[in-house]
Amino acid sequence: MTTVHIPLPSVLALAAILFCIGLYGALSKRSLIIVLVSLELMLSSVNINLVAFSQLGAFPNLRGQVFSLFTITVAAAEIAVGFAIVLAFFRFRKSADADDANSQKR
Amino acid sequence: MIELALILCLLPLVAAVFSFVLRKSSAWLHALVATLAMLISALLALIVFFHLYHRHAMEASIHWLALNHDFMLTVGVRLNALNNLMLVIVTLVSLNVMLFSYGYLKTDERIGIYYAYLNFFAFSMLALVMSANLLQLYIFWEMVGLCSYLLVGFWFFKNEAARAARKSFVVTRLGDAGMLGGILLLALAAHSFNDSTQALLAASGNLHLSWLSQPHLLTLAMLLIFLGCVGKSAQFPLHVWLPDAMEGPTPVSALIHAATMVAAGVYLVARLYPLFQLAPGVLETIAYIGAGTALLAACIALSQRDIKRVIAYSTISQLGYMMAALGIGAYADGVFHLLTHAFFKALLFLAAGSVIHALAGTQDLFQMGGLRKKMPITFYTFLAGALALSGVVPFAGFWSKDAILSAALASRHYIVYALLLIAAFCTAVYIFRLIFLAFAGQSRQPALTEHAHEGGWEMKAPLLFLAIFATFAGFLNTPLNDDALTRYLEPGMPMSEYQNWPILSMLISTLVALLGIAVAYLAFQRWQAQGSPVPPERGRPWWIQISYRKFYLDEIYYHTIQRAGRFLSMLIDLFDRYFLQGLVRLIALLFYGIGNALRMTQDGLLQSYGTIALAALVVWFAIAVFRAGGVF
Amino acid sequence: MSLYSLLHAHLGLTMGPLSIVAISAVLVMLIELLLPTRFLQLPVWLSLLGLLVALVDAFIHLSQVPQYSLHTLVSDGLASILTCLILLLSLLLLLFHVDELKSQTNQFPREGAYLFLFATAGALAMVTAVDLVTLYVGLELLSVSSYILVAMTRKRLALEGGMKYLVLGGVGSALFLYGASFIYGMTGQTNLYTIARMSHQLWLLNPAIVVLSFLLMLCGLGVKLSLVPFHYWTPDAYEGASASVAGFLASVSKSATFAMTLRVLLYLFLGSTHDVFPYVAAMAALTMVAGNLLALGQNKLRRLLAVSSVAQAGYLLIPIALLAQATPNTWPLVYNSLVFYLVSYSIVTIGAFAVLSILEQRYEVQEIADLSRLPRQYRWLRAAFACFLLGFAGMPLTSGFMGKLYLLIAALRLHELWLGVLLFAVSVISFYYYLKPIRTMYQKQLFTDNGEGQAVSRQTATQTVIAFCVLVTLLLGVWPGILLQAFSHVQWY
Amino acid sequence: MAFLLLALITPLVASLLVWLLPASSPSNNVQGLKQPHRSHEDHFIWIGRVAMSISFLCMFVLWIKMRLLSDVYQFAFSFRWFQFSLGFHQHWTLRIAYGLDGLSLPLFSLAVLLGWIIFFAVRPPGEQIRVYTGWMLLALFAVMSSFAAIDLLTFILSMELTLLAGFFLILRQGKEQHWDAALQFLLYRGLASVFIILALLGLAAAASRGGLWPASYAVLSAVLFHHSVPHIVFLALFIGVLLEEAFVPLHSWFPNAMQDAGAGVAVLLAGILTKTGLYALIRFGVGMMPQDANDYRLLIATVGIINLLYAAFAAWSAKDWRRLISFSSISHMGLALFAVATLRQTGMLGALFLLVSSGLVSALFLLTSEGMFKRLHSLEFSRLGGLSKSMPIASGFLLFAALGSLGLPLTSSFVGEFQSIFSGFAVLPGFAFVALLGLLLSAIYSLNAIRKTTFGPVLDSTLMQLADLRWLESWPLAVLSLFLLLLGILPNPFAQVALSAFHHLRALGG
Repeated sequence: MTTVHIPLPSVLALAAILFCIGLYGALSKRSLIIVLVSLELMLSSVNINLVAFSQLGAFPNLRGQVFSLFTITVAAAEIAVGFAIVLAFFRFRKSADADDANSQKR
Repeated sequence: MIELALILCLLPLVAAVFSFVLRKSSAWLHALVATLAMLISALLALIVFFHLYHRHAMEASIHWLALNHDFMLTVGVRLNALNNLMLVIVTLVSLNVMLFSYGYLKTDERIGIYYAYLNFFAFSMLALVMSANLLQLYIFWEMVGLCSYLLVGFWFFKNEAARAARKSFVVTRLGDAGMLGGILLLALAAHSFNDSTQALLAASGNLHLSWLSQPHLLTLAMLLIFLGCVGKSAQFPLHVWLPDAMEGPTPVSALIHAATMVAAGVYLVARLYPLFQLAPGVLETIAYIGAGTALLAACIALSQRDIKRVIAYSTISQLGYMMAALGIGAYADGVFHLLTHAFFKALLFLAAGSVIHALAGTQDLFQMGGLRKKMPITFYTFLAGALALSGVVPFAGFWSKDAILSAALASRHYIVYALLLIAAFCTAVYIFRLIFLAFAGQSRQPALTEHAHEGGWEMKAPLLFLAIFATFAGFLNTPLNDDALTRYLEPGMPMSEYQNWPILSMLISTLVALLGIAVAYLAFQRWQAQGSPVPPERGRPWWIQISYRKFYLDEIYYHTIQRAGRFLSMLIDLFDRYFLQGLVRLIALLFYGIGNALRMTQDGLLQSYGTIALAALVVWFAIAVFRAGGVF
Repeated sequence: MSLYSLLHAHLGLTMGPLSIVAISAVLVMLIELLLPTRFLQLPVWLSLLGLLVALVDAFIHLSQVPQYSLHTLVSDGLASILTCLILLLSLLLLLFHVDELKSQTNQFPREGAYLFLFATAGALAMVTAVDLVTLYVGLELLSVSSYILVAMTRKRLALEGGMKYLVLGGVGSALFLYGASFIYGMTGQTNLYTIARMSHQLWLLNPAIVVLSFLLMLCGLGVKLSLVPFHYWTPDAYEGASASVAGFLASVSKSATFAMTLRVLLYLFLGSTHDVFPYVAAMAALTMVAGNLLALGQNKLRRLLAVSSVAQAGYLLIPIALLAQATPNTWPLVYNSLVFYLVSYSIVTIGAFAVLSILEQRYEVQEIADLSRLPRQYRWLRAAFACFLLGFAGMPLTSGFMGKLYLLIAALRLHELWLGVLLFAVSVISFYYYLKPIRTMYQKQLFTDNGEGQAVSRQTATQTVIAFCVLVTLLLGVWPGILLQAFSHVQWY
Repeated sequence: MAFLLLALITPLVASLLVWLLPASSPSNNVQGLKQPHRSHEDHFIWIGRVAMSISFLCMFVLWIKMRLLSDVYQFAFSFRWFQFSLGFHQHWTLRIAYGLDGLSLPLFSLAVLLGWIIFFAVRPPGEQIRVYTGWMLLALFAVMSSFAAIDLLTFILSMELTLLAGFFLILRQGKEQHWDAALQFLLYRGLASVFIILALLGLAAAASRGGLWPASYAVLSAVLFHHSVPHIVFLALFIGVLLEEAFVPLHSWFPNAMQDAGAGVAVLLAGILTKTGLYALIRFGVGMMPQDANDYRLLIATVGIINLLYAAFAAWSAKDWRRLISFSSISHMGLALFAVATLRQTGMLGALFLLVSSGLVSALFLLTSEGMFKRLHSLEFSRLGGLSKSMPIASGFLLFAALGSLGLPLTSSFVGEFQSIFSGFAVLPGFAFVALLGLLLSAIYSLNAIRKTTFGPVLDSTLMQLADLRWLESWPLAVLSLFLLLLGILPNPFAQVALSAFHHLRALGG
């Protein structure tokens, strides 16, 4: 079994890129589904960070992995709620676009 | 004596309160109370005068106000030669005016108020001349101004009266503001408001401030105080209020605007003479302003049509004589002229009042004529006053005016002398012009003069009484009785050095006066005899027009000072209303606008919310990078 | 973990109220599931009972010595005081939630009751936890429950508001978490106390990362706290939610998040306070100014209150910003002023929303101008609303004045005077919009008698809540000593 | 102490009473019907009258019991209130503390007197009596309490309370456009109190020793006398005072509020509320930061003189009485500010006299013109003229007020004016010469207004038929005039009391 040594900075960079993609998607996409997925992406990048730190960080320990477990669970709950709201919204408007959620615009 | 003085001063106040409270009661009651009070006051004044004739001054004060921990202001009474003399003058003239007023105003329904004001004036004037210190003097100085304001505006429903009242107050107030400044400066330097203390300090050269040495301080303060006198005594350039003040009832003109209040300026200069003497420049100024005013007013008086205005300008002119006298150093002569003038000018005004009363309010000289036969007493008393005014031997004015003229010669103030001499000529001309126009010849408005008749005894008695004074008061101070008044006023002074001059000076001034009368006779008696119609308003020769329009001084003031003031106030008003308020609104709108602009970003779109949040995030990080300066 | 250590962990002290609330939440959820629909109110009353028990428990343990259990939970001053506050606020909110349920015009879902409890449990976790993991779980528990609460009525505005809240809130959580992950990476720890001990070294070794994670966490929390410019969800969510939920967001959620922000930022960045906390000051200033300006032109009452809560968040951020200059000697000042203002602000907010709920249900008041429809015999209601608005504005005799004064004193004491000055300056601007409704209510020519308004059942519970809030507002305004005196004995950390 | 407490607490209790008593149900007043003369809310105003009468009587007792030449606070009492914790073992203990000295007693009395007069002279429309009485009593309590306070927070809270009460009074009592006026009042004075609060906190911080902040005036002035305070503190106070006192160019709220306010409110505004600012300047600026006040002497004097002239000119071109009154008040306050700048005992006395007499004069002006307004429904000069004919008594009072305003001797204004200028000549002669101009300008605008109102020909026949003031309307005016005269003729008792507050200025060479 060969251990592949991936340097920490690369992993962090991957996480950062993922995070930025997620951030961009969450904040600018029209489709609510994509927005929710982007949110998930951001949380995933955090998970990568945590796991990477727990293995390759200055003080490797298991806390990071435990933390990421919590994160995954909470993210699932959040996304579930998100989809429920999107669904209810869809029933109203027959649309899942964020553009249509603009009752403020008069 | 102090108690007597207090009583004589407070009696009119009591009468004033009486008249004010019972202002609805009948006219004779007010007149009776006022006259009685004034009679007692006059008697007391005479008692005080004679009792203290040969003695030193008396003074008594009580605490009034603490200015700080070691400066206590006092109020009190001072009785000295000058003050006692003034008390006598004021009470005597007042007595006559009080009586005369009843005849003049008994049909007016507000006579109660009138007497209240008049009595209050008498009180204030008496208190003024008895004041022990300058602040107290200033207080009553303002009080007499107030009474003048109220009495000029007595017939407030006439627009002219309302304006004249305001003008009289405001113009004199201008002088008073300066005067207050002067008084405060003196007091600050002397640490006392008492003028004798100040004079003592000044004499020893210890009157100065941290920022002003004694000569400068004295010059400044005395100039400022003189400004007050200029305002009150209607000297050029603040004389414009006095002719307008003739809108008041004529007895008021006699008392306030001829005999007493307007003389207060002269009185003040006389009172502060020790201080003025230490500021020779100021005295020179006073002399020239006085002489100039005397001539200027006399010239204006030459062409006026309104009987009261002629006399008013005459008053200004005579006050100029007094000021000039004080200015050239003839202290006693100035006061002497004040005394004689008080009597003969009050007489002239009361007589004029009698005429106006007889003609139901007409004051235009050109509509009168031929009144001599209808109103003999008025005519003869007026004539006595006119002769006194013109300075014909042996009437009162002759002695006092001549004393001034000769003093001017003696002190080598030749310009002053010349000015005063020309003024004397004009004086004779205008007053006899008045006599010829009003009393001589035939009536030009028969309908008007038909029913003219003398007033009742209450009007005749004061005329006669004053006529006696106008005729004989001059003998108080003649070479014949060794200048009694001068020695009374200036006990320590050596005999004047102009002993050689009087005869020549007397001759010149008598000649000038007679010449004036002759000119008036030639110009107006003939014209009057022709029975010419009332001349029109327009079409005068320009040199008469200039005099008639008072050298356009009113217009000049109106178009410069008054206009400028109004303009400035309008400007400030506009600035305040539009610029400042607008600025405030602008700032409010700015906030509101920014708020609204921010609110615009709240457009309900998730993406725009997100974009802004993202942008903010980026900005924060950018700031962090720059702030850390190389951390990133 | 041995049984021994568990026994000595004082769990009852540190997580007593939390567990009571959590357990009752689960119970209520189950009961609600099994209950026939006609027992509309039972779940709410049960929830109320649960909260009450928790509150009593919290009060009983209030003056105990701070305890630390499981390396996760503490019962220090901040935790216990905030626990009491949050429970009290939830209690009040649920009380007027009862009336919302009763109102027939409003077909209200029953789920509200236990969702409130879950959210409260989350809030309690946020104030008692000292571990990043627990804090995060608490934060999410609160947030997720709040998303549902906002969208619960399934009206269009509610759904939109809920969605915006969810998306932005999710981003906020992610930002916070991302920042936290770096902290973990550098220290290998998630416990705040442990990290606090290392924070000096941390700053010396990795200043860039520290700043990065600080900003990430600040912005993440900023979304939850509705700081400008992450506040955009606030007006929409407040407008969509029912009054009690909006009140919940503005009071409970905000109190818990502020307490957490204070604790987290202080502990994590203890070694670099001078360098990172100025960002908080800038954010506070921005929020105060923009929040107040935004409110100037608002015509809708709901949105007005929402934007005003943004502005108030700016005020509340001041004490945290002051940590830049504070020393351990002056920390109590920061804690005191923050908590005092939190109490004052939360009570006033709940009162205002309670009044608003009556107004909306009876008179369909939406805009400020609608306030003139209030019949004149409702002078107590008007007076109460005026009192709350004045409390927001910081007028004397209300708690808001004392709160702001204390903030100013703290700013002065800690040499950040400009923040205090700005606070008072924008407060003056805020007079305009807080007093506009008052003016409309009291304009004399607009008084008309238009009867009772919509026929709704008596809102006794809401009225009780209003009365209580008025009382507290005035009491704290006249005699802030009762609270400050208590604070002076509190060991905050 | 008991009397001070009684004088203070009565309006507060009465105000609470008014709020707690049930509002009488509105009578069946259909809109458009005339108000009946006696209203169902009349008993409320009687509460106010009784309360203020009690305070009024207490005020006399205070004057009698005042010990002269003692610069400690008399009748003092205090309750421990609460403390702000400032850190570990550091706190700021605040008290509700009241007491009077030579500076506060005159102003306190002014507030009581005017409050008392207001309730007897002004009667708002029937529907508003309850609200009006409630707020007015509260406002009076607040302003009395801010004069009598001897603890910082007591002062701050009272000052803020005037803000609140004043806002509601203007809002509910205005004639038209009251929202704008009320809002301006609130914003300007709100900003003013921000600055003043800042300055006061700065004072407390500057005087702090070992983490303990003092709050009582006595301690503050004792500590601060030997220590310098940052200049910013004084500047903040000064700006606050400018706003509070409606000094140019921060004065716009004042004429606007005056324009629309009901008579009682206007008296409150012009007579009392605009006097708190200068009080604060004298109390805190001169009393606690004399060194800073000395450093900024020129600035203060300049602002004062500018105000004196600017407001006088603005009053000259005012087109109605209310505007004139407000600007004349500003003008007088400008002179008072100048007097304060001299930092001498005489100047302070002058400022105090000016404050009191400006309050009295404004009240007299306002109440008299209100008598005219009730009959004419206008106070614009263009609609007035020749009122002396039909309303001699009212005209008399108006004239008297004008004379008071132009500083005629024997009124208290004169005493204040000459003291101010006298003191000015000692230290700031150049300014004092300019200040003399004020004497002239005040005469111009006051008498102008008089000429346009009571003098001159009667404009139309309606003016001829006006009824004069009744006895009930005129006796409050007589009382005001009496006080104005009394202070002008016998100023010494007043001055002696006031002087006792300015011992410390001697150390500065004042």
